[in-house]
Amino acid sequence: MKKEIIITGYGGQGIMQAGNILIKAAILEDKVTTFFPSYGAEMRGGAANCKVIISDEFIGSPIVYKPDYVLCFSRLAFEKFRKSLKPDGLMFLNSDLVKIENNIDVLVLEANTLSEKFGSKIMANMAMLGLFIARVKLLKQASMEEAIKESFKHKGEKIVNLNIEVFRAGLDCV
Amino acid sequence: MKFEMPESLKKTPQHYCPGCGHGIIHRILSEVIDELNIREKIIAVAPVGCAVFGYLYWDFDTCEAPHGRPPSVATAIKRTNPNKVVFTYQGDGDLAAIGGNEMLHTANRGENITIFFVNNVCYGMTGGQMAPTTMPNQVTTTTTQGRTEEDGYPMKVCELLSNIDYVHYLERVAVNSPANTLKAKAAIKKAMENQLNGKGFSLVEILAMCPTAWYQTPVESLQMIEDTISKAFPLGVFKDS
Amino acid sequence: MKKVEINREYCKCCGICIEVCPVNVLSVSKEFNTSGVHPVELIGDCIACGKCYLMCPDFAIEVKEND
Amino acid sequence: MIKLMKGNNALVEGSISAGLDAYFGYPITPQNEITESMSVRMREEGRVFLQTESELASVNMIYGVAMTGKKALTSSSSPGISLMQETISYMAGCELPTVIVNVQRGGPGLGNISGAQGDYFQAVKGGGHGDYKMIVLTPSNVQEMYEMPKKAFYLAFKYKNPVMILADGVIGQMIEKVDLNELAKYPDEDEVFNASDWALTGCKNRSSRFIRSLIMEEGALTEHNYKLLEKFNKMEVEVDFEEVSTDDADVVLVGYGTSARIIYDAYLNLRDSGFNVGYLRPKTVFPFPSKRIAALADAGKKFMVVEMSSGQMVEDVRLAVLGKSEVQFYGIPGGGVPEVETIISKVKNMM
Repeated sequence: MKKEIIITGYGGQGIMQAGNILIKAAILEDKVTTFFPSYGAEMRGGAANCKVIISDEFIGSPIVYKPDYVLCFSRLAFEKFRKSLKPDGLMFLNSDLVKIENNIDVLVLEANTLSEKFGSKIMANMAMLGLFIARVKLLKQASMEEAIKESFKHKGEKIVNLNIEVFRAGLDCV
Repeated sequence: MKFEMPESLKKTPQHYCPGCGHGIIHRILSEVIDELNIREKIIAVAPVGCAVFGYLYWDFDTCEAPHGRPPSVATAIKRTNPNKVVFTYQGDGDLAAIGGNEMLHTANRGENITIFFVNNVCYGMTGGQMAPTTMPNQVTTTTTQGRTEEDGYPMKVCELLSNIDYVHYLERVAVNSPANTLKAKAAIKKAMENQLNGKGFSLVEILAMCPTAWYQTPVESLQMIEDTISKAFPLGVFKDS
Repeated sequence: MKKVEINREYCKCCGICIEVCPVNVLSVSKEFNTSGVHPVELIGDCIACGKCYLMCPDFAIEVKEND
Repeated sequence: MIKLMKGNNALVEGSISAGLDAYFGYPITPQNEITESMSVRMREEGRVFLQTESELASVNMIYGVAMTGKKALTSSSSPGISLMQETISYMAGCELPTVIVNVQRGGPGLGNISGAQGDYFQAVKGGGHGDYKMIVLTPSNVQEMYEMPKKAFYLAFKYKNPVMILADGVIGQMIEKVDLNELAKYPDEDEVFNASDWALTGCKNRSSRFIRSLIMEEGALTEHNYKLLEKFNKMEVEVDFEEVSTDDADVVLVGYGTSARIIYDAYLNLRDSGFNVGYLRPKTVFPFPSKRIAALADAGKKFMVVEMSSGQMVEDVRLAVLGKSEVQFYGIPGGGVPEVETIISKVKNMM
């Protein structure tokens, strides 16, 4: 098993955070994993993406050209990555931010709306991770939640729990 | 007063031109090191320029730095060896031209090192080209009609650095007369003591003769400092905080 | 009594010591040293003021007790 | 301790474990995590950290520390490394042990900030002036970013010569698993790291020393160069490379650093499809595994060299092969990354 994932959108949407949570969860399950970020002069607002590979064996190149899955948070990224998706690949779309024609085969989630229900729109990334894991079952819910906990523990228990709640809400959307 | 060669100086003839100021400065610097009994703690940084061969004359640990970089080399030596006494010995090309940035930032960090800046208003080793400190109208091999406004104005390092808060001590001296040489030695001693007392960045600018590149006799060059150069570069203490 | 000692081999005959000597007892010798320089020599009664030592750029002059 | 870590951060931990005394650096992407992390970690450890005014200052600071026999490192990326070349040459001339890390980015000029391998010639052939060589280590994963600083310092002190860790933006920026356990001790490392017979430490109870690279006495510089040459030749024994399935291979894929990871994917894919391909990854590019490559060429194997450049290391492969076998090249310069599928189709064409 080797799955290649691209998470993409704008800086500030938690793109890198979402990728980091995936690799942390992967390590908890003793998988081999790599994370490669786009990096640039822009810290916020510019296009950003990260490439995550989760595998049972040694990973060669950490760079992903033909992803199995794309988690997409912007129109620009949607146009760019829909073409590179593997034939049997899946795209997950934050439909609060990207409106698409009905006939395209993608999984959509109004992730910002969902996040706002919990009091903040900056947890759309957690909602999308929930949807992704529920659909693909690449990693276990428990290890994802452990990874979320690890990632937010410096911000306190309240924030950890809130993120886990949004993640679970995303899970329930499949 | 003792008028005998200091222990920190090797007993050897030296390569400088007749009447060159370096020999005098080498000697008074060595006398200070003997008087402060710090010879075994010295790590000196020589520049690129006539004084690159400092190690031939100084009997203490010495290294060479690339052109302009002695302040960086000295910063690193002092930071990793705070118990050593670290000084750089630099000319005007080295310190004020190619090494201007290192000079500014080393001063701005208030590094606890000492810089001896030998200003002879020209590039001596390469044959007498214009330096940042070259006098207006001075003839050099690259200002054959004399230095003009287009070539810039003499750079006053002490005045420039005196605006930096973290600088502890700045003095300009000369070695063109017995009295001035004694003042120069006192300034060198004070700058070294500052380092020993952890006071931070000290720089002594020493106006020195370069008869060869000034197209003068050694005796005329003493007078040139008196009449012209020390007018453009006034002697005195610029900072002592 | 202290007086000037000149290292003839180190001397480059720049003339600075002659210039600064207050009692004019230093002069250029007629002989050559091995570098072909006419070294400075003492020609009168030195008062051991040390000015020549202070200004000699060539480590060639010391003022020492005469033995 | 197993951790997920960026290559740049792993290099910091590896340097600290290796006993780094002082770090000096100037910000440049894609290696900023090194300078940032050093600012925290070196201070925590009570060691020297300084953000400098330029790469010139940084490299001259490690030069200064090395004078006193201590371990100093600077890191930068391509344009910054270009600025350092003069002093690297000085360090080779003065025989000073230092470590320089280049997290390569796209060039020439200001280029871009993507990972690239365009600085191979500069590192291996001597980017500075004069006849000198530098041992060049090429990490290909985050674990090696952790382990190579110690090796770099060991070799630097063993040969009294600058050593470069030639990484790139991909290795520097990627995160993967790293084992941060204590680094293995070299049997003779206490002896190697002991600089008491040459370093400037103040002339107490010994005669004074000087360290210089200006050698003006008649014939002395030639003699010094011959001595250095002899040393550079001795470095040959430090050659290090990784080799997989070359015995029955018709074509051997050759790449270092990030390119090595890309060719590994191509190697696996081609083997799965029944093609006899091998994999060879230099872990040192100076010294270069020329003898091994020559032996493989003698055995009739062809080579496909892959780089993130217009073709630099391939020249060393061709020198080793000396026309005895076919050497093909595929590379993407300017911060581009070679594609596995292209490598596969090019190798198939060689079969």
